[in-house]
Amino acid sequence: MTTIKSLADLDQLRQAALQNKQRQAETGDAWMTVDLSTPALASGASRTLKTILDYVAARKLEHVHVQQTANIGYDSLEPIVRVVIGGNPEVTYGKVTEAVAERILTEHLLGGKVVEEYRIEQLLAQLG
Amino acid sequence: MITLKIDGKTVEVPENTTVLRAAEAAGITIPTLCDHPDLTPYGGCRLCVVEVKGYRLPMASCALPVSQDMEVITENPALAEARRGILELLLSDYYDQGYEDGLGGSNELLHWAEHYHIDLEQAMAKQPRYRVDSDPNPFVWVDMNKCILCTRCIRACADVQGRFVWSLAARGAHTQVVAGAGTTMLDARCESCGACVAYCPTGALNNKMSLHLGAADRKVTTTCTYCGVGCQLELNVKDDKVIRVTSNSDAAVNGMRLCVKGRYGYDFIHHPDRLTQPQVRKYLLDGTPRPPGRGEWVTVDWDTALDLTAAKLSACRDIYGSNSLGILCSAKCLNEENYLFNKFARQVIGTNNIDHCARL
Amino acid sequence: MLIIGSNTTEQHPVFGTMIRQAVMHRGVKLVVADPRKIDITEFATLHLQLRPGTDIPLVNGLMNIILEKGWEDRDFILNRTEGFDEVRQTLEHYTPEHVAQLTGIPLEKLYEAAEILATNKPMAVMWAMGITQHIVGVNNVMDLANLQMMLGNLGVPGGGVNPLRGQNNVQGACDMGGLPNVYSGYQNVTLDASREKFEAAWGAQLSQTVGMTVTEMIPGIEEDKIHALYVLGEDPIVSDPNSSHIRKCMEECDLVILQEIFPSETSPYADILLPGASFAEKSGTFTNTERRVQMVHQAISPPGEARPDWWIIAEIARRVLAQGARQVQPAPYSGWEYENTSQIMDEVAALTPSYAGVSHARLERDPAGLHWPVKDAEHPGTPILHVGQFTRGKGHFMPVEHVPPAELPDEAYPMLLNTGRVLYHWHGGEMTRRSAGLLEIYSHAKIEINPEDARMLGLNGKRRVRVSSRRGSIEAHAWITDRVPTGMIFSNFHFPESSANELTIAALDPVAKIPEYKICAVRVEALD
Amino acid sequence: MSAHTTDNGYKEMARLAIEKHGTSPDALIPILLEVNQEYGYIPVKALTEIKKHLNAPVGDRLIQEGHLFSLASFYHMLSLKARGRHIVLFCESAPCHVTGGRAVWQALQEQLSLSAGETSPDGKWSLVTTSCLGACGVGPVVVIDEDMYGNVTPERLPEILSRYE
Amino acid sequence: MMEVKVINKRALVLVSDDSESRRLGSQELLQALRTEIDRCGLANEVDLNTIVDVGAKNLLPLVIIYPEAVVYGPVHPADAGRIVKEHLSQGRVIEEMIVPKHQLTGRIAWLAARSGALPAAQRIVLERAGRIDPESIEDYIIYDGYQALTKALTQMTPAQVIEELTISGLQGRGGAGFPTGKKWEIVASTSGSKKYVICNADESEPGTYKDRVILESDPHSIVEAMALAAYAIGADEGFIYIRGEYQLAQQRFQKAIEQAQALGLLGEHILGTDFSFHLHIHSGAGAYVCGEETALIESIEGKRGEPRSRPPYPTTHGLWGCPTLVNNVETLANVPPILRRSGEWYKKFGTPSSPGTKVYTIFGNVNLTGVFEVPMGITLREAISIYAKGMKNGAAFKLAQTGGSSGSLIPASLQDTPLDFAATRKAGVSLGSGALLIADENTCVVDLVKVLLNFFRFESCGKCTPCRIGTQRSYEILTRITQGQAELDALDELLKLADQMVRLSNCGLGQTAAVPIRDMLKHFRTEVEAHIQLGVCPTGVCPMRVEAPAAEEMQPLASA
Repeated sequence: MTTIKSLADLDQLRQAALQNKQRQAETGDAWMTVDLSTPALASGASRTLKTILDYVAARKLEHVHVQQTANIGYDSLEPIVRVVIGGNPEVTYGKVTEAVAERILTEHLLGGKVVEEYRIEQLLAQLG
Repeated sequence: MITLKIDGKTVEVPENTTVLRAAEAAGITIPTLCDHPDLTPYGGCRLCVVEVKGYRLPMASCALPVSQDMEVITENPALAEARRGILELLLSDYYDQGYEDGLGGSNELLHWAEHYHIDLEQAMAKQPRYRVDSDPNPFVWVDMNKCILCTRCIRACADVQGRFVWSLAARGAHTQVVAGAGTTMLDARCESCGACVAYCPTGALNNKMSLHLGAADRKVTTTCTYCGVGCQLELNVKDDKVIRVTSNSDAAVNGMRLCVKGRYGYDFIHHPDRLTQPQVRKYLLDGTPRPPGRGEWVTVDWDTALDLTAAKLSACRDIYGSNSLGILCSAKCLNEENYLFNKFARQVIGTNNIDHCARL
Repeated sequence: MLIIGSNTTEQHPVFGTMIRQAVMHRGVKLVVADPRKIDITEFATLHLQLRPGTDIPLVNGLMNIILEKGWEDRDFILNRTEGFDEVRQTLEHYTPEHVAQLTGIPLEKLYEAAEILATNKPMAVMWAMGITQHIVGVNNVMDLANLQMMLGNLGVPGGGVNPLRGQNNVQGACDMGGLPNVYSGYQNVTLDASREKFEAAWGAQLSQTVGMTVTEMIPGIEEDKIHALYVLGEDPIVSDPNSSHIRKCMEECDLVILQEIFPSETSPYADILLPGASFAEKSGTFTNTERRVQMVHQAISPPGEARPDWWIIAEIARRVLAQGARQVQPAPYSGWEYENTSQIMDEVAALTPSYAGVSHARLERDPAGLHWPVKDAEHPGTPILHVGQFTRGKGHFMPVEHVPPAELPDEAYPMLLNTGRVLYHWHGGEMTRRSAGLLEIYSHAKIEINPEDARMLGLNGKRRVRVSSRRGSIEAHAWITDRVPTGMIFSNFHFPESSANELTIAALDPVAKIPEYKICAVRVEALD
Repeated sequence: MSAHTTDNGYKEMARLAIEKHGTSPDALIPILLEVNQEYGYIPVKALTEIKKHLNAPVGDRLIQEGHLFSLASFYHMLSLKARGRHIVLFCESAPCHVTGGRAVWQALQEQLSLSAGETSPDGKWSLVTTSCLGACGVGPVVVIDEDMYGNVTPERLPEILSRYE
Repeated sequence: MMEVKVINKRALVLVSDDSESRRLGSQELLQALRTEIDRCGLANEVDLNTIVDVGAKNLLPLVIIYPEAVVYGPVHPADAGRIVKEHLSQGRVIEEMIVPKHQLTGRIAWLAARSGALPAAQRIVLERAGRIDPESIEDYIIYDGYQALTKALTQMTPAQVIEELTISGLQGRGGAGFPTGKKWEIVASTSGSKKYVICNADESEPGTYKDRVILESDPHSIVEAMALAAYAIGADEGFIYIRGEYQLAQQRFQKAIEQAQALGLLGEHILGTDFSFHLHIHSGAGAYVCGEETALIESIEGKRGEPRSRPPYPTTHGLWGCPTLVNNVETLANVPPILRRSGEWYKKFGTPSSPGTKVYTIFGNVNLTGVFEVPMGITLREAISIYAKGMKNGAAFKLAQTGGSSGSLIPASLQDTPLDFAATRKAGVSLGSGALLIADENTCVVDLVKVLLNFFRFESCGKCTPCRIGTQRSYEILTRITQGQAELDALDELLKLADQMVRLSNCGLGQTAAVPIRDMLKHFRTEVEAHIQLGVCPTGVCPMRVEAPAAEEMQPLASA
C-alpha cells in the first residue's frame, strides 16, 4: 500500500474501496456482520460468531462472508448480527444466541426467509 | 519579581515562589504539616489553605505559585474552620498509645490542634490500627498509628538523603507509608541517617534510643566528631547526659542532614569502657624494671600520673636526645589541642617528630 | 564531576547525599572511577571500573583524549600555568588503546568519560584516600591537578581538586603543625625565617631538621631511633599497615604514653594511660575538609576524672619544663598557662597567618564558620582557593608516569586486597563499636568477594573465610557481592579481631610516606 | 509457572520486559503490567530484578523496589499477592449494584466459598472485586480470566463456573 | 448500503399541569388527548404525561411532544384531535400551533434550540459505530475518514484549525465542559519546543462507557483527531491513555495506529508535509483517579496517579513539564467532522450554550440499555421514555445518577431538566460524562450512596486529607445508618464532611465524592431519616442490623 500524499490520493483510495464493495454486492453474495464489541462479547457474541463460522465452514458456503463491526448502541439486545444478501436491504437481528444464529443461517441465508421474531425492530417494539 | 498582596500587605518575591513562602517572607505564618522548606512541595495535608481572589475554593498555599497582583487572605473564620476540620480529620486517624516519646507530649500536629482549640480526647482515634514499633531498625522507632501521611519522611529520604527507602503503598483509605517492598527499613537499603525522623511532624517516626528519656534540658550545637565533612549537630542534654542528637536547618555545612554515625553514633560517650582515671603500670610506681607485658595497671590521681609522665619524658629526652621521642597528635582532637601538641613536641621536647594519622 | 578514589556515600555520607541531589535535581553528570561498584555508581552517568593502582594511566589517558579532541582550556594553560609541554610529551605514551589495556576500561568508555568531563564546565574532581593510599599517592594527586589545569577548572566555583579528608579534624591537625615538616599554617621547619619566628615566640631553640612520620617512627623503635611515644587519641595497632610488625615495635618501645577515651588495641603496649575528654565534653574548633573552621561546644562534663586533652598536655608541658635539661626563655608565647581553648586559639592566630583572623568570639558570632586563609579579624575567609592566581604564582604542570603497585597478586597470593571503611563504622572503630545500634547493623568484619571468585574458591554457601598475606592472616565473614570485581576482595579495618591491616603492606609513598593500603596480594581460603 | 519462578526465570522475564518497554519512566507501569500478566501477580523477587535494570536516576529519583511496590499496590490491575488459576472479577460499582449485583455477589461468595480478595486453598479460584468495567449496559458483570459475562444472575452462576477447570 | 438506524419512533407527550394550567383546562386537555390516542390505536406507541412548573404562563396549558421537542400552546381540549391525528399519527408538525420561540420563557426556553429533526438521526460521534469494521482503515476512509486531516494539512494553518474549532463552540465532553478551541489556543500559544497531545481514554467513571464504544467501533476517528490536535498546537508526540480494562479498545487502537502509519497518516512527514506525529498507547493499570488529567500525566510518567496541585495546568506544565493538550475521547471524536464540514455546521446541533451532540450511556432499571447520541438538551424523561423504552417491569422511576459515581442524584421531580452544560449547572446538577444510571423505586438511596462512597474510599489516591479520610468517615457513617446504628446528628456530620471534601480536596475526586451525599440529603432526607428515626429501610434493602464488624483491621504492609 502506497502512502497518501494529498486529498486526491485519499479520494482515489476511497473510490477504489467503494467500487470494490459495489462489485461484491453485484455478485449476490451474502454478508453476515457480527457485533464484536464488549457488551456483545459479554452477551456471548464470540459463541455466536463461532456458530456462524462453523456453520459456514461445514457447509462450505463460499458465498457467505462473515465480518465484524462494533457497538451500534443497543446493549441489552446483544449479540447483534446484520445480514445482507446481494443488493437486498439489510436485516438486523438482536439477541442472536447460538440457536438463533443457526436459525438465521438456515432460514434467512439459505431459505431466504427473514426470522421476524429476532429482527431488531421487533425486539424494540416488544420492550415498551 | 512578582508583586502580590497577602493579608493586605504588599509582598515582592521571585517568580515560582509559593504563596506559603511569600507569606513567610512577609512575616505571616500559615499553618502547615506536610510542607517543609527543604522538601518538594506536596499539597497533601491541606492545612495551609488560603483564600485567593478569583478562586472559588480555598487553595493550598504550599503548592500554589505566586502570580502578579494576586490577593491572598491567610486567615479568617472560614479558613480557621477549614483548618479545624482538617485537623479533626487527621486526628480521627491518629492514635497515641501513651508512651513517653521524648517529644514532651508535643509535635507539630498537636501544636496546631491546640492552636485551634481542638479537644484531643474527643478527636483522636479510639483504637490503634497498627502494631507499635513495627520496624526492627535499631535507631528508628516506627508507630504508624501516629502517621498522617504527610509524606515528609518519603520526601526527606528522597530529597535529602537520596535513598528512596520510604514510599506510599496502597491507596485511598488504605494508603500507608512502607519501607521498600513492604520490608524492613534496613532491607530497603536504609542508611539509618534518621532524616525521616528529623522531618516527621507527628512522632510516627522517632528516635528509638531516646524514646523513654524525656525532653532535653538544653541543646548544644557542636561539630560532629566523625568524618571530615564537619556537620553541625545539636547535642540534646538532660542531666549531664546526651540523650539525643538533632539537626537544624541553619547548619551551614549540612542543614538538616546527618549520617547514621552523626545522628545515632553518640552512645560511645557514655559507654562503660570510657577511661575515667589515670592509670600507670605498677612497675613505674615501684621503680622496678619493666616486666614482660608491662605488668599490671594501677589507678592513680592526676598529680601522680602527670608527674610520672613528665619525669619519664624528660628523662628520655635527656638520655637519648630530643629526636628519640615521637609525638602522635590526633586528627580527632581540637585544633587547639593539636597546636599544643605541636608546641609541645617542638618547644618542650625539641623535636619535629610529630605526626598524626592523616596518612592512614 | 569526577569522583575518583572516594567511596563518598559511605565515608562522607553527607557530601554523598549532596552529590546524589546534584545528580538528580541539577542534572550534574557524574563519572565515578573506582575498582568497586560502590553505591554512588548508581548515580553515575559513567562508572570507570579501573584496575586498582592504575589511576595515573587513567588520568593520563583522559588527558590524551582531551588533547586529541582539542577540549583543553588553552587560555588557562597559557595564562595561568607553566610546564604544559613536558606533560604533553609524557601523555603521548598514554594512547587510549594502551590505557584501555592498563586500566581494563573499554576504549569507548574512556572517550565517553573524557567528553563528559571536558565538556561540562565547571567540573569538580573529588578524591580521597583511594588516590593517596598508594606508593604513587602524591603523583596521583598531581595528575588530577594536571587534568584540572588542562581544563581550566581551578579557582572557579564548582571546579577544583577537592580532597575529602578522612577524619573529622585531619585538616586541623595538619593546619596546626601536627606534621614533621611544618609548624602551624604550613610554615616550614627548615625555613630559617619560620623557625626564628617560632623560636622567638616560644622562647626555645627549635630543631632544624624535618622529623619522622608516623610510618617511620614506629619502625624506628626497632632501629633504636625512637625510645618513647606519646600518643594522643590514636590506635596505631589497628590503623597502621602490617599490624603484626607494629605490635612487635610497640612491644619494644621503652615508654608509651597513651592519652585516650577508651582502652584500645594499643593500650596493652602503654605504660601510662591518661583519660581524655570526648568531643561532647570540651570546647574548641575543628577544621573540616573545606578548610572551614567551626566551633565545638562542650555539652556535658567528662566522666570521672577524665580531662580535656589540652588541659592534660599543658599540665605535662609545665611539668616537663620545670625539670630536666631543656631551657625555655620568657617569650610572648612561651608559657603554658591556659584557662580555656579560646586563649589557645588567640595564640594560634598570632602565629599562623592563615588563621590570623580566627577567634572563638568571631566564630560564636558567625556559626557558619570561616574558611582559612582568614588574613585578619575583618577578612571574610576564603571559600575558594586559587581564584585568579595560584599561591605560588603560576600553576605548575608535573609530568607523571605510571608505576605499578608495590605488591601485585602472584601464584602464592593470587588475589588483590583493597581496604577501606564502611558506612556504619569509623576508622579503628573505637567509638562506633561502642555504639549499640551501629554494632547491631554491622556487627563484624565482612570481606567482599565476587560471586565468581566465591565459586572458584569453593565457598559454596560457606560464609567464613581466611585471608592471608605475606604479613598476616585474618578470619572473617564473606559477603558475596558483585560490588567487587573478580580477582579482588575488599576488607575494612574497623574490627581488631579481623582487621585488614593485619594483611596490608607498609610500602610507602616516597614523598608523603603514605602506606599503600589500597593494594596488596592475598590468598583466600574457605573455612567451615 | 514454576519454571518462571526461579531466580533465572525472574531475571529472564525482567530482561524481556525491559527490552520491550525500555527503561524510561513511562515504561514502569507497562513493565509491571507485563509481569502481572506473566505470573498472575507481581512477585517481590521480580521487582528486585526489574530494579537492577533501572538503576540509574530516572528524573528526580532512583528507582528502587519501594517505588515499584508503591505502584503495584496503587494500581488495582496489579497484584502483589499470588492468585489462583482463575480470577473471578466482580464489578461492585453502582450500575451493577442496582441491577441485581448484590445478589450475584452473595451467590458468588457462597458458591466459591471465598470473600473478596481471597484465593481458594486448592489454588483454583481468586475472587476479586473491581470497579466498573464499562459494560453497564449488560450488568451485573462478572469476568473470569479473559471472559466477560453480562446479565449474570445467581441462577446462571453454576453453569458459568462449571466452564472452568 | 448501510443506513443509519433510527430508533423506533415513539412519542412522548407532556401536558403542563401546574395550578395555572389546570385553571385554564389542562385536566380536560389531558383527558381529550388520552381519548384521541386510544381512538387512533396509539396507546402502545405514545407516552402521555404531565409536566409542572414550566414557567411560561401566557402560553398555558402547553403541550410538548418529543422526540421532536415541539412546543404547542396555548392548547385547548378541542385541539386534541388535531394534534393526535396530524402530529402523532401522520408525523406532521402543526406549524401554526407552535409557540413562537421568542415567547418561550422560564424553564423550557432551551427548547427554542430544538429543531424538528429526529435527534437520534443526528449522529456525529457515533456516525460510523456499528456500521464499519473497526479494524479496517478502508472502511473508515469510505465513510469520510482522514479527509479532515488531509484537508487541514494541505489547506489550513494551525491557527485556522483552532479558529474553526472555536467557531463550532465544542466543549470538552469529559465532564467539565471547557471550550475546546480555547484549550487548544492556550497550548498552541504557550512557548515550548516540545509539546504533547494526550487523549484521555481512562474512562473509569462507573457507568460511562461512551469512549469505549468510540474506541472499539471507530478507533481511526481518534487517531485522526489526535493528529489534527498535534498539528494545531505544534506537538509531534501523543499518548492515548486507555484504561487497562479496555483490552479490546487497546487492540483495535493499536491496529489503527499501525494502519495509519502504513498509509503515511502517522509518523514522519505526514502527507509529505513537515508535520510529524508519533502516537503511543499507554495502558492504565486500574485507577479511577487517573481519569483526572494531572493524575493521568503522573501515571504516564511512571508514578502513582496522584493529581497535581493546579495551577499550573497541563496546558502549560503537563507531561514532563511540557505544554500538554489533554482531551477526552468523545471531545476528539467531534473534531474531524467539524473540520470536514465546518464550525458553523456543528453549531446547528444542540443548544446555543451547548452546541453539538452528546453521547449518553443509559442503563439500570430500564428496558433498553445502551448508548445513544443526541443533540445537547434532551431531558432525562425523554431519555428514559424514548431511548431506554421506559422503566423495567413497569416500576416507577425514583432517581437517576448522571455522570457516573461523581455525578448528581436527580430525583424524579427534576427529570425535565434539559441535559446540557448550562442548564444542568443552573439546576445544580452535573452532566458529567453522560452516564445515566436509572434507578427504580426498589433502590434504597442510602444503600446506593454507601456503594458510591465505598467506591470513593478505595479509589481516592490517598494524597489529600479531606478525600482520603473524609470518604472513609462518610462511608462509616452511611454503613452505620444502614445498620440502624446512627443518630440524627450523623446527618450533620455527613454534611460537614461533604463540605470539607468539596472545599478542601485537591482534585475533583474528593470534591465530587461529596455530591451524592449532598443530593441524598437534599432530595431524599425523609427516606434517610426513616432509617435513623423509624429504624426501617423503606425499600427493604438495608439490613438495619450489624452484619459484620464495621471497623477494619489494618496491619502495616511491612512484614516485619
